[in-house]
Amino acid sequence: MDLGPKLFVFLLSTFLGLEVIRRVSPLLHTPLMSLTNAISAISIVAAIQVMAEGNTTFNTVLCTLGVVAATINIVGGFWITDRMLKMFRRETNNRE
Amino acid sequence: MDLGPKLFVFLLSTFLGLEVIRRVSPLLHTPLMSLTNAISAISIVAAIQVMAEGNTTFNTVLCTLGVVAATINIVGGFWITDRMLKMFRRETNNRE
Amino acid sequence: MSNAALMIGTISEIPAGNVHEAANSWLGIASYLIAAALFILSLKWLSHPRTARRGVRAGEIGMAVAIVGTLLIYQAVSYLWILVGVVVGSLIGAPMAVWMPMTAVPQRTALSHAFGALAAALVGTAHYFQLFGKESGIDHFTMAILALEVLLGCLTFTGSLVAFGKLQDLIPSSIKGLPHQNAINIGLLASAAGISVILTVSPGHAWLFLVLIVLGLAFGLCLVMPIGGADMPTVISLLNSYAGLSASLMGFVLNNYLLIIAGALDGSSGLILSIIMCRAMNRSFTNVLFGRMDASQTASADDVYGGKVKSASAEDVAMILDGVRRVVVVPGYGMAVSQAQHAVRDLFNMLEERGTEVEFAIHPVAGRMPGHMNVLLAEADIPYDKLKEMEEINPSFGQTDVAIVIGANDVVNPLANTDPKSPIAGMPILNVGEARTVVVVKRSLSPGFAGIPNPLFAAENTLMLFEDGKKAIVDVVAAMKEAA
Amino acid sequence: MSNAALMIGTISEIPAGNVHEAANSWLGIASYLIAAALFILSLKWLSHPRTARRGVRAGEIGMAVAIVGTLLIYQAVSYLWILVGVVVGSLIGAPMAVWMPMTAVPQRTALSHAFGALAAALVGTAHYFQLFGKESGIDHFTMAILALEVLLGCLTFTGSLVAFGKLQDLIPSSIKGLPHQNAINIGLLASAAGISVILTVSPGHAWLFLVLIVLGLAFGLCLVMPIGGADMPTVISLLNSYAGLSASLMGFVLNNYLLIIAGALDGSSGLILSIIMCRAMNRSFTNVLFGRMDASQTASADDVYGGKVKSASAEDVAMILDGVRRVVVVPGYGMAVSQAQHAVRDLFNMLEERGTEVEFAIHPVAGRMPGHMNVLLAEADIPYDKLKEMEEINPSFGQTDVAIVIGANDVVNPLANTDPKSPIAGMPILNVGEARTVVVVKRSLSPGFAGIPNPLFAAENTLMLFEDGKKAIVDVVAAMKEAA
Ligand SMILES: NC(=O)c1ccc[n+]([C@@H]2O[C@H](COP(=O)([O-])OP(=O)(O)OC[C@H]3O[C@@H](n4cnc5c(N)ncnc54)[C@H](OP(=O)(O)O)[C@@H]3O)[C@@H](O)[C@H]2O)c1
Ligand SMILES: NC(=O)c1ccc[n+]([C@@H]2O[C@H](COP(=O)([O-])OP(=O)(O)OC[C@H]3O[C@@H](n4cnc5c(N)ncnc54)[C@H](OP(=O)(O)O)[C@@H]3O)[C@@H](O)[C@H]2O)c1
Repeated sequence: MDLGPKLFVFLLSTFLGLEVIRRVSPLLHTPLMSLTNAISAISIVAAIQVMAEGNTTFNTVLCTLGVVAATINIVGGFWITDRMLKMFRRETNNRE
Repeated sequence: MDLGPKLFVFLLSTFLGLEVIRRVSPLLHTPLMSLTNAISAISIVAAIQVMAEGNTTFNTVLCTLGVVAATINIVGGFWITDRMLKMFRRETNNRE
Repeated sequence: MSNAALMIGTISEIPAGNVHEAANSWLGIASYLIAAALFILSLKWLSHPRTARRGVRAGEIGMAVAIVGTLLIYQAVSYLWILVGVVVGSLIGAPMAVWMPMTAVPQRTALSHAFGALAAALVGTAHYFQLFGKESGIDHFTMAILALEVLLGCLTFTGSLVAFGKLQDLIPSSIKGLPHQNAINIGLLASAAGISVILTVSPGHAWLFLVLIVLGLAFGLCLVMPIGGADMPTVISLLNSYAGLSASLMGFVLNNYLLIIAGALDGSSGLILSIIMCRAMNRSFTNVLFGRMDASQTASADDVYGGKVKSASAEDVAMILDGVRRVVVVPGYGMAVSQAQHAVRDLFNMLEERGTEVEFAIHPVAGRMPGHMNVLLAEADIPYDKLKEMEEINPSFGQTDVAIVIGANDVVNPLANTDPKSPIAGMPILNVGEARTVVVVKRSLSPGFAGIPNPLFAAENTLMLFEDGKKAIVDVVAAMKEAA
Repeated sequence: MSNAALMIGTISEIPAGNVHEAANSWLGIASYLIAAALFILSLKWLSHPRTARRGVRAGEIGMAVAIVGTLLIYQAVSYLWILVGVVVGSLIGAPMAVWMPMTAVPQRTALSHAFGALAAALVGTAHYFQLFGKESGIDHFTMAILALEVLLGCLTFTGSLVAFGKLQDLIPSSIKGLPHQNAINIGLLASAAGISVILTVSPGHAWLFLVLIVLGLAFGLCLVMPIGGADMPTVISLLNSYAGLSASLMGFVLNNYLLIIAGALDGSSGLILSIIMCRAMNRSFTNVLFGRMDASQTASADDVYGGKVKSASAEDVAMILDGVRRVVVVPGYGMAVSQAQHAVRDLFNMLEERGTEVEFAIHPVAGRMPGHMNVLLAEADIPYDKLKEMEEINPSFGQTDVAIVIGANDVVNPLANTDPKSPIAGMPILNVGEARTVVVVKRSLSPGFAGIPNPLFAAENTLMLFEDGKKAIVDVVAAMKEAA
């Protein structure tokens, strides 16, 4: 299992996450939620990795479904975050 | 060597250090220097670990010297940082 | 494995070990390091509107690097099925992103948590059955983490679906769960814990694993069903945190450091947002999850309003707004419901043209998710430097001629300060009462989420404009144009 | 090894592997995790004066946990010798901490970097000779990292010693290094790199390792010797960064994650501080390390000062200060040299008693290390909310009656804005000239570090008080008392 390094990585990432996200302006809390949502779709990597473990039909089906679900979040998450952020402007006169 | 986990830990710690230290008020930059100096004396741990590798005279002497040098920084670093910080007060009337 | 030559160290005792070592090949390390750095930068850049879009780019590139790296490492994998998965996922995800109206963002977030959790649960399950029955089986420690991972994934899946249903009004808010709900929840949790322990001791009982999945799914339903619609954002954030934790645990099981990092980042984000929300409402986690709001102890609506409420027409309001120096707009949930943001923008433009200073007062929990009002107003092209946080704008209500409250209620209820027995006692509020005149736009005197009357509506300097939010503002703007 | 039972995984291919695995026993993981978390909290809490002392406590506890944990893991070690080392180290370190005057803090920091680097170099060397000649020898990758680690340790050691010598005036500032210094440096660096490569390929050449040490020591000397005294703080910060990196590399070699983390924290701290300093001086790293300040192109002192400098006595200054509304004190390197901070405090008290508002304007690179002025003024009991950063106080000089500049020169030199050819061109400065009256306390018209004349001293509204900093302020206070 080699637990030590993993715990260190977990500890550091959690600290880093808390530190970075505390600084996010409340203005952007909604885009923040959808961006972290997109990043958490990193489980697509896990799906690919487990799919490589063996090629029983059961495994392939479950992992493919996993890829589908994760992809929905990747595509949807990044896209809608960008859509939201595009709307934030400091000055008024850009559109209209 | 198991490089992967170490590089992750190094990457995360560096990011975390940059993030945390950027927030330190310029008021406290001098204590910051002496505190990080004390923390870097963590090489005392390395000295103990290498001392445990073998008990040739050469090894013992070098590692003991390492312990001496690191201890100077631990004792000196934390102590003088605290001495400095004790002096920072918001209100005037505490002493005199 | 064709990549054996690339490996630099052995770290796994899992039978399918070779597969997992690949993540520690040079290629794996390099691509995962780059992806991790990009994810961190992505969140860092998101902290300010000026750099936020660069943050999204960084996240996208990070994800691409991670996926391509993974595909190159695990060449044994069936590229065909992955392609199928990606195509199907994109076909579902893209329309959701493009056509989703901004007012539906809370629901969308809940739904995508459900997808994320589903992915985690599916992969965990697949991994269990992959190892199950193999030569050396699963070691106890891995099994314990795997059980926790799948449990979290399953409960987050159903919990998020319920949250989605409630926000989308597919599940009526009146459903408050079963009788003895708390006892049932404890029972479910205890059984799940017991089964996890048994599985840890003897990982071979595959049927127990299936029972665990069912229990997780049921627990998610039971946990979220009784929670009121307005508490959903907090719950969603907590579920986000669980989903992140579950991805992190999967990283422990699969020896995949990128999963650990991305999951932990996600987990801490969810945690912080729910803490911010709870603090802004002056409530505790337990209160959100298990408490029910109880309005019985507060004054009745008749006592508060009886004969003291003054109502006004759109024309009256247009007259009041004529020639004033400073106006503050306070949006709330009602603005989102009535989609009034574009009308508000017209009002803003008209006032600014006439030399009136206009600012927006954004309460941290106005609306149905943190930052909800900001997104809606940004959608309507209001410049973001006009959107002021509560602490910043509260001292300035004293110098404000007119405060216009559009569909907000609890966030401007002075009982929070004056009545220690009210369910919102101690919640910091926007002090709109200090403005010279207050105009409140809502459809009736019915209460907000907290279910209590609002003395602001009966105050000396308050005028009520009883109307749907959007229509009210459109009418006011029309009346102002006419008068001009 | 008695701890074998505690271990949970094998990670090392180094022959002395058993020793290093111990760091990954449960005990090792737990104590190192706690220590790492405490170090992070320590730096976090240091960010604000209110929590800073808690930060020191956290760091101390973290260090204690790390040491005790290590001693328990490596029971094979000779406790006696470690005890001897700790006692000797404490006997040297404690007096240095207790009796070191605050004005000597820059020197102390340089000296302790030397000790830190020495420890790293010694341990790296010991580890090399420990592995050298063992059955399977040292693998190439470890050797490469070890060579870099020892090289960094050695150059930081001698470099820090030189910095100490220059700041303590043991090494005259006039020493500017050898002729062809840059060529020599490049030669040294190239040889060191070459030897490292040879060692990496065949780690067995112990004598080459010794040559590497010598080259590292020489390189440190050559690198820092030519750098002027006032650039030392930047150099010290860079050396701090190197020392941290070297500790981190040692962690790679020894499979010790706590070393990696603490070293990286230290390294990023040094990096950030040197970037801040360079930015505040509008100079680049290369310019600090290899450039020499060249004052030839700027106006001569005679042109600038000729007949225009007005000097004043302490009594004059006391009179000017009588009954004014707002005074800003601008301390610089001269205040540290003359130890004037306590006299300044008396002046501060006297002015405050008379109802004058007094604030301090702190330039980021005033003095000889970042934050130097803050520590001195805090020592003299000036409340820290009176110490204002440059950006904060600059707009208020227009509303200031008297600005008192005590031993500062470059940080108030308007040439930075007006003369693009001056060596300080573009450096942001304190705009003291905007105050109604400026009083400058220094001993002569001699220039500051940058070696250029200062038109401020010849300005219409400037009065020079030529005197040692401390004596001048004491005299002014005495004159004020007399007049009262
Ligand atoms: N934002 C978050 O993150 C978050 C998280 C958790 C909990 N909450 C809770 O949500 C609440 C938010 O407060 P809030 O002041 O924004 O909303 P609120 O207190 O829930 O009140 C919303 C008001 O909008 C009015 N409204 C509804 N539809 C309308 C329409 N079509 N046109 C005009 N008005 C309409 C309603 O009155 P009528 O029916 O009379 O029109 C209602 O009084 C707080 O209690 C908060 O604790 C928020
Ligand atoms: N703080 C940092 O981190 C840092 C880092 C790198 C470089 N530097 C450099 O250091 C310089 C700092 O600027 P600064 O304005 O503080 O100092 P400065 O420009 O070096 O000038 C110091 C002045 O103090 C006067 N002085 C010396 N001894 C004195 C005494 N006993 N009593 C009264 N006055 C005395 C000197 O004039 P007399 O000889 O006429 O008395 C001199 O003009 C800048 O050039 C900066 O770039 C600072």
